[in-house]
Amino acid sequence: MIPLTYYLLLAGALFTIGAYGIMTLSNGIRLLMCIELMLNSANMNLIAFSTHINDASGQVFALFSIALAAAEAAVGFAIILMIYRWRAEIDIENMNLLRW
Amino acid sequence: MDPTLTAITTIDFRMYAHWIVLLPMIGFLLELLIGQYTWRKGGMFANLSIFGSMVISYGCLYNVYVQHLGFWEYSWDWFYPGIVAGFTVDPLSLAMLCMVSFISFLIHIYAIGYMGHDCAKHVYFAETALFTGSMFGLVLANNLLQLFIFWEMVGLCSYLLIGFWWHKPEAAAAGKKAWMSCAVGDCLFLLGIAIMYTIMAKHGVTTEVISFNQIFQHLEVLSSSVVFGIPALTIICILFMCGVLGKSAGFPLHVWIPDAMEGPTTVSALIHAATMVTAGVYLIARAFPIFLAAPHALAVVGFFGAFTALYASTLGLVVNDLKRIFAYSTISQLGYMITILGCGAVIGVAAVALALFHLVAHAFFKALLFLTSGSVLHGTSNTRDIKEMGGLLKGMPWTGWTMLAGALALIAFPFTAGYYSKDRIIEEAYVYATGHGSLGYLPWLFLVLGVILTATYTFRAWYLAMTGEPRSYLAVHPHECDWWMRTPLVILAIFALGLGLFTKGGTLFWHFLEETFVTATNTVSGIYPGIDLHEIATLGGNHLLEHGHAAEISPAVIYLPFFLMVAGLAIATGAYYRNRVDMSKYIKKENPLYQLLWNKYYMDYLFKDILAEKIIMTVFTFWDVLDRYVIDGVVNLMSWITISTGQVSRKIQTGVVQNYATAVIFGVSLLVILVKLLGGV
Amino acid sequence: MTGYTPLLPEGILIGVAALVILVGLFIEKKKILGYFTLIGLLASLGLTISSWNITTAYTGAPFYGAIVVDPFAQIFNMMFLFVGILVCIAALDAYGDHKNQDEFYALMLLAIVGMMTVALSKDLVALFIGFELASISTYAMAGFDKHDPKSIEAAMKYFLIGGLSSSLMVFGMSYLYGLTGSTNIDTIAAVFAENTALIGTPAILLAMVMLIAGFGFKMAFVPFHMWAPDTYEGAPSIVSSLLAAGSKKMGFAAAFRVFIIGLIAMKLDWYIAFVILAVVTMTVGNVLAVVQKSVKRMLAYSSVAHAGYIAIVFAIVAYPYASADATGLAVAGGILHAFSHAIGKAGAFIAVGAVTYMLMSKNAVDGDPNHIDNYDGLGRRAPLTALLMTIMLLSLAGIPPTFGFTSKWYLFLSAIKGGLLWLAVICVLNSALSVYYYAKVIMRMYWGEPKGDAFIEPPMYLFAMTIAVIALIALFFVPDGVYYWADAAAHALLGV
Amino acid sequence: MIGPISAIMLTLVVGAIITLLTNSTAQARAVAIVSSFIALAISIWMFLTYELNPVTHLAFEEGSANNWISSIGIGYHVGVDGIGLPMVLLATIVCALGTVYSWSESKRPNQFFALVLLMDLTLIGVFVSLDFFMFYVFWELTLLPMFFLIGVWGGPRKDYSAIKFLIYTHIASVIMMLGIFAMYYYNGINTGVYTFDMMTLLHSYPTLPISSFWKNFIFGALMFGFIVKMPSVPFHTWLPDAHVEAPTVGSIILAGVLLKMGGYGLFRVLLPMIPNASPYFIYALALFGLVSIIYSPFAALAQKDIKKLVAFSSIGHMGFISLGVAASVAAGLEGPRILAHTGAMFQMFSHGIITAVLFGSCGVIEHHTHTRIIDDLGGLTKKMPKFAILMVAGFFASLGLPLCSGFVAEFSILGGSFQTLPIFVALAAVTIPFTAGYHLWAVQRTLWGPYNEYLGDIKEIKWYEFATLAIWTILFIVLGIYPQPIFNMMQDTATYFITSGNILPIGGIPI
Repeated sequence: MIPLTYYLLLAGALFTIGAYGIMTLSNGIRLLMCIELMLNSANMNLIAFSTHINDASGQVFALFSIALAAAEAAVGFAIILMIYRWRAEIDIENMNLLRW
Repeated sequence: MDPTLTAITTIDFRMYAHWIVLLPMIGFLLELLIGQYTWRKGGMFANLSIFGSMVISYGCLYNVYVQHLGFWEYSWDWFYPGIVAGFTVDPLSLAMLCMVSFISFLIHIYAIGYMGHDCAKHVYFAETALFTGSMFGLVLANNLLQLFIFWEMVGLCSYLLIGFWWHKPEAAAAGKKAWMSCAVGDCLFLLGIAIMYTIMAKHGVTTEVISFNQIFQHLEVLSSSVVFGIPALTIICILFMCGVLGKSAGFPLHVWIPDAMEGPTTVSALIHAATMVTAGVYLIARAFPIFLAAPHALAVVGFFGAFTALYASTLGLVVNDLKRIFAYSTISQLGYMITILGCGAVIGVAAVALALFHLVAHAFFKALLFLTSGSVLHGTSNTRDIKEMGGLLKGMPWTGWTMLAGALALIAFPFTAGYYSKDRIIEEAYVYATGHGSLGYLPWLFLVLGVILTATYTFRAWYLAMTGEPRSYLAVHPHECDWWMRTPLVILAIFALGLGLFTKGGTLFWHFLEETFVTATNTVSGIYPGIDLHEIATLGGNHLLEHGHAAEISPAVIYLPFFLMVAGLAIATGAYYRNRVDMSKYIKKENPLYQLLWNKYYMDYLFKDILAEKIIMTVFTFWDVLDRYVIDGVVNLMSWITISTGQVSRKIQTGVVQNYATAVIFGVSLLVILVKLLGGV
Repeated sequence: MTGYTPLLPEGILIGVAALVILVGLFIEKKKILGYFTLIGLLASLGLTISSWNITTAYTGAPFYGAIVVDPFAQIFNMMFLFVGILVCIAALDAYGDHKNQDEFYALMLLAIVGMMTVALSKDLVALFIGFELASISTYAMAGFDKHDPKSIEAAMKYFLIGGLSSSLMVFGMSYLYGLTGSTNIDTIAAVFAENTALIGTPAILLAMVMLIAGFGFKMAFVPFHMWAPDTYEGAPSIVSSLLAAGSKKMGFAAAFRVFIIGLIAMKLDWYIAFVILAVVTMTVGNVLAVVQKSVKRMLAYSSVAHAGYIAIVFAIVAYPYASADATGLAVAGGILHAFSHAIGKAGAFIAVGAVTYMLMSKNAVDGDPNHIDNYDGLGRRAPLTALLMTIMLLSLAGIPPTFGFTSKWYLFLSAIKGGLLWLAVICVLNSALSVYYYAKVIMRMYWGEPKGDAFIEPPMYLFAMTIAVIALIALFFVPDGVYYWADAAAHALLGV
Repeated sequence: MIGPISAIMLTLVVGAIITLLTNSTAQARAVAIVSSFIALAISIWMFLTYELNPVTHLAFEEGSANNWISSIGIGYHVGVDGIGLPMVLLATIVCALGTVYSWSESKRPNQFFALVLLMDLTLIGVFVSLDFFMFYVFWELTLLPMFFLIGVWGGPRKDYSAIKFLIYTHIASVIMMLGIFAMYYYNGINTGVYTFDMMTLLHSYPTLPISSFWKNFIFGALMFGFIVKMPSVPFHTWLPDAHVEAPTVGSIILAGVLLKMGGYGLFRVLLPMIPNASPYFIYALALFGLVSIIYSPFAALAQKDIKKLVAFSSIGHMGFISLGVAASVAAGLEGPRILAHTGAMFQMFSHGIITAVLFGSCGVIEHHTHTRIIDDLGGLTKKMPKFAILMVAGFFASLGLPLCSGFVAEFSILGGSFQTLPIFVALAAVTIPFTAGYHLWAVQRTLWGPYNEYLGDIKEIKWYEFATLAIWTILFIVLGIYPQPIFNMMQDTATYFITSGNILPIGGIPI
């Protein structure tokens, strides 16, 4: 049986990678993926904890969060699609009409 | 006896004293509002109201002097308990009242002719009426506050009348100068009143706190008070003295009087010779016991007065403006009065009597001199420089001869009014000197020197104006004034020459006046007992002589002034009538003494060019900078800092979403650190 | 009261949303759906107000205590519904002839349901669900003008930062769950109460800070605020008003529940966090609002600043020396200020929308329709709009006679009562500074020179603004009712 | 049954609303004049039937504590006493005549007159409030009408001035608000009653056991709010700008009544708190007053704009108020203290009237010659002799000429203050010549001297300007000769304040 700490470390690593990605990348899709990554790291935590203290609600939480992540991704793709229609690219670094 | 006359004699005019003040005020309003639609476009109400005041004044005199109804004082509570409006009828106020009302009335008559052609005549008469009323109020006041109020009101009228020809810049400037010079004194006078109120209150006085008789009753206790470590009474008297210097044109606040000659000559006669400028003398006379009870106060008064007397008379020597010559002589004569009041430290209430007698005499002959010079201006279309006159006596005999009468009185020619008033003053100054060591001789010395100078400059003016050949075409055919103006001249001349004789050489006057403080005063509520001036004097470290001291003075001293006067007269005659001496040898720019006098000892330069324009204006500019750029600058700086901070820091919002994410994540990390460090305590 | 009747308001909204979508598929004249939505919202509001002081905890099936109906939830629901009504009325003009307006109404209803769920939820799961429901609907709404690049960009930024912060939030929640073994806020509180060793452990601190970040994104605390100005500026005005007035308050509802109930045991830790955040937020918001040239962006920054004012509630509650009635007054004041800010800010954004609408209708726009220059002389071009907007700005500035003044009075009074003088001083100085930029707009409206002739003012916009203004002024004169409600909410929250 | 105070407020509210709905100068003017004169009539009626309640020492009291927002103890509670009623009278007089003065206002007349009425309303509200919430609400509300008056009808730099006026005084008010809060809180925890009722708070305040920090904070915060409004140097810089840009009637109300709010606060709020205050605050108050008195003439003489000159003059005159108040609460004999205190109160009324004439004159000059720069004027007497009389009267009243109300006030302050603050009084007295100086300077450069022909052919003063200025002039002259009606009313209240024991161990000359 793998100790809890490993899961947590892995989740933390995933979370950090996602965060790093969001800070550095500029492609819309990749950003979306980074967010998913972070969400999933959180889900991983939840599941790990729930098995650790064998309590179901964590897994329920994870399920909900997966579903919501899907919905979020849907909206996200819609938005990125709009961006593509408008600029024929999804490189969002160049989008700074709104600033200062 | 005529029943109506008996009816009049049964009237107690003292009960109507307040009408003396109110009538001219009403006259003022009527003149201002409807005056220009009345007889001769104004002047009627003023003359009538002042005539009314005069009648009441002489009625009061009759009551007190002939019927011996006693002194009378009555007052109403004003806005605060102990602060009253009141009127006092005693020899002091009566002497002033009768003089002021009479002369003012004559001058108003004169003005009907003199201002005949002025378009704003009703305003002029309104202002003079207001002035006269205020002067009555000042004289009748039974308390310091009321006296100060009317003191300021006469100042206002003086300002307005000097600047009556407002379109002349110099007239407006002169008015302002007059007010400013007085204001310097007046603020200190007001401070003195405030101190007096305070210490009276400290001693538990609650009724009529600052009315004179009340103060006199409490002098013993007051003399123990100390302000800023100095006896309170001395401070108060010094402050009053500052007010006097302003109003009575004492050195160094005298500078406004010569400029004040920009006003109509009647104004000069009424305000700057006969009445207003004497208010200062009257104040000291009225508050005499306080000065007597205050250590060193009277000495200050005496020395300032004497110095002013000499100082002004030297200036009179070189001026060429006829009116200004008389203006300087006014300053100098006021100096005589103030000096003798200072000598009161030795001779007591007699000083008041002497001062007032000289005041009245001076009022007559100085008013006469001014009116005559006014008539000269009138007749020679406003020539004021005596160098451009000459030989006017032929053209305007009435004016010339009456002016001679006035001049003789001024130089104290025997048996004129001035002779009786001034020479006694000089004697008493000598008496004072004998009591006060070598330094005590200074006032007397100044006064006697003043005599010779007075004679010189007076007759310099008269000779240059009246005798010799006309020195300008304006002076060739002067036209004599009309009867409106002539009558007052004659009447005044009679009094200038005869006042001394009418009053048995002034003795009647003196004996009447000497009752002033020592006799009880009746009031509605009760009676103020007379005060013993000898005790009062000891409070101030003075001790009064008994009467009949004049005998000890050697005749040399007594007759000295007469000989000096003759000498001065001789000099003037020699120089300007017989022209034995060529004055142009002395009157030239190279002569430093002449320079000094011509520039009035550089006093105007000091006040106007140095103080007013250099120093004060610099201060103002500096002040403006301070206000604009320092105090307001701080405020604007704050707003500038805020806005520029915003302008700079808004750039952080780059608009690139990754940076926002970065901010979020770094915010989290930072917050974790901070919470770890600071939290949990 | 038992059963689900207390949840009827939310039920109605969900039903209406479904109906709107379905009917929208078939009919052409869709404006009727707007009125239908409005009726639904009104009914829901009526129910909420009528049952303002009930308290129902759903223990046992089927919510496992995840949902609780108490005055605290009700007053926030009332706020959301009120804002929703304003937005819906304005939408009747804004999207009256838009071909997909039914989606707008549906999304708005769902967003409101999500917010209400957050206010009702006493369990992290339910809270998260409501949170996401509101967020996702509003992501879509922010990009509703899909031909306006700004709107798209706004949606994009909102979405990305929203996603980031929701993942932060879940991550924090996961640790919380892991360390306390429950997702129920009461249980969490209980665990902390008995097991004090947990307090201050790094993991908990991390979880707490991540929760702060997650909620702070909605509440727009500096430095989690940077999306807010852009999104509020770019999104359609009425959507901005929903965001600024609705979902911002949702963040506060969540934060109140989680921190003041769940994490009250470690208040000394979040005291520091919230004090720093409050001061920085209000200062940054005001200073940056001062220099804005776009009125909409200025309003965005001002709502950041207002978040800072409300955040002092946490500081006061956590302040060790604050007395009980001080904390009660603080929470009540915070809720009141949230309410006044919701009305004022919603109305102000609607006013901005009205101006844009009027400019568009004259197609007299050069560049940014929200630029301050377009407001010159509005007092003469559109007198009613200008007057109403002025009053709402005064309310935001906290100048009587408006509810904004009263709520600030309560809030700052509680700061003094709690003994945090220095915080109160910072607050009042900030609010005095804020007067500057509100007054700037008023000046331009009333003594700028009009650039053109008079407008025809859109009736529904006016109607919405009028409701808001009437509410603001009426609540100034009779704040007692809503105060007692907020007081009950505070007691429900603090459990005293 | 509503009492007179509510009646005044209702009249003005209704009047303002109706005025806003009119659409021509004539209509707006008519409505405004009618309603403001009704308010004036009511206040005069109050003045005539004024009778103090011996217990509360109030008159025309309405409402009670905590009857409005009972949750935190806020009530609609109004009433007046010997200082409040004269202030109400002043506000109604100045605003009523102000509406007449601005007879020919043609720019947005309905808004203009409505704002004047609102100004009147809010000022009266400040003077009658007996509840800190109401007091503060009205205190803040006064900002708005003045802000709009300056902004819409103002001069070239109106934006700067309006915003400066708003922010500057608003900051002062919010600080004051915190002071009120602290007072409320400490009263609550010590007495158990949480209320904003002024009378309750002020009555219990002196006995509250408060830490010296909070004591100083409360007093300092309130004092700061008041002296900024008065204004006192160095917090005065908003005033000249506001005056220079404001329309004439705005300046008249601003200087005539709005500044009095600060002084009123000293009497109504600060004074009862003094027993619990540190003596240094009294010195500070006196110092602020003295500095203002000394500062104003120097600053005034440097001005080019006659309106700014007049603005600085009112700074100096308000300085006398704080000086008198400070002196009147120090240890000493009651007689002079009451005199000083009453003098300070009377100065509030008298300055209100006199300054109205001054600003009215500036307005006339601007309206007729289209300039206010003193150097461009001169010899106006030639064209407008009637106006010259009024302006001279106003300026001399302002420099403290006897037989005008200003002298009564200043003498009372100086005479009453000397016993406790001798040095201050001496310094204040010696600045009188400077005050006289700039007044005379202005008059000389404006009215006397040769007429400046560049001004063209200007007309004599308009009848409505003449009428208003003349009424104010008559008023201050009558009050200068017969001040009893108002002075004694104030004196009763002053006696009540002083004898209720606000003794502090400061000052006093050795006797």
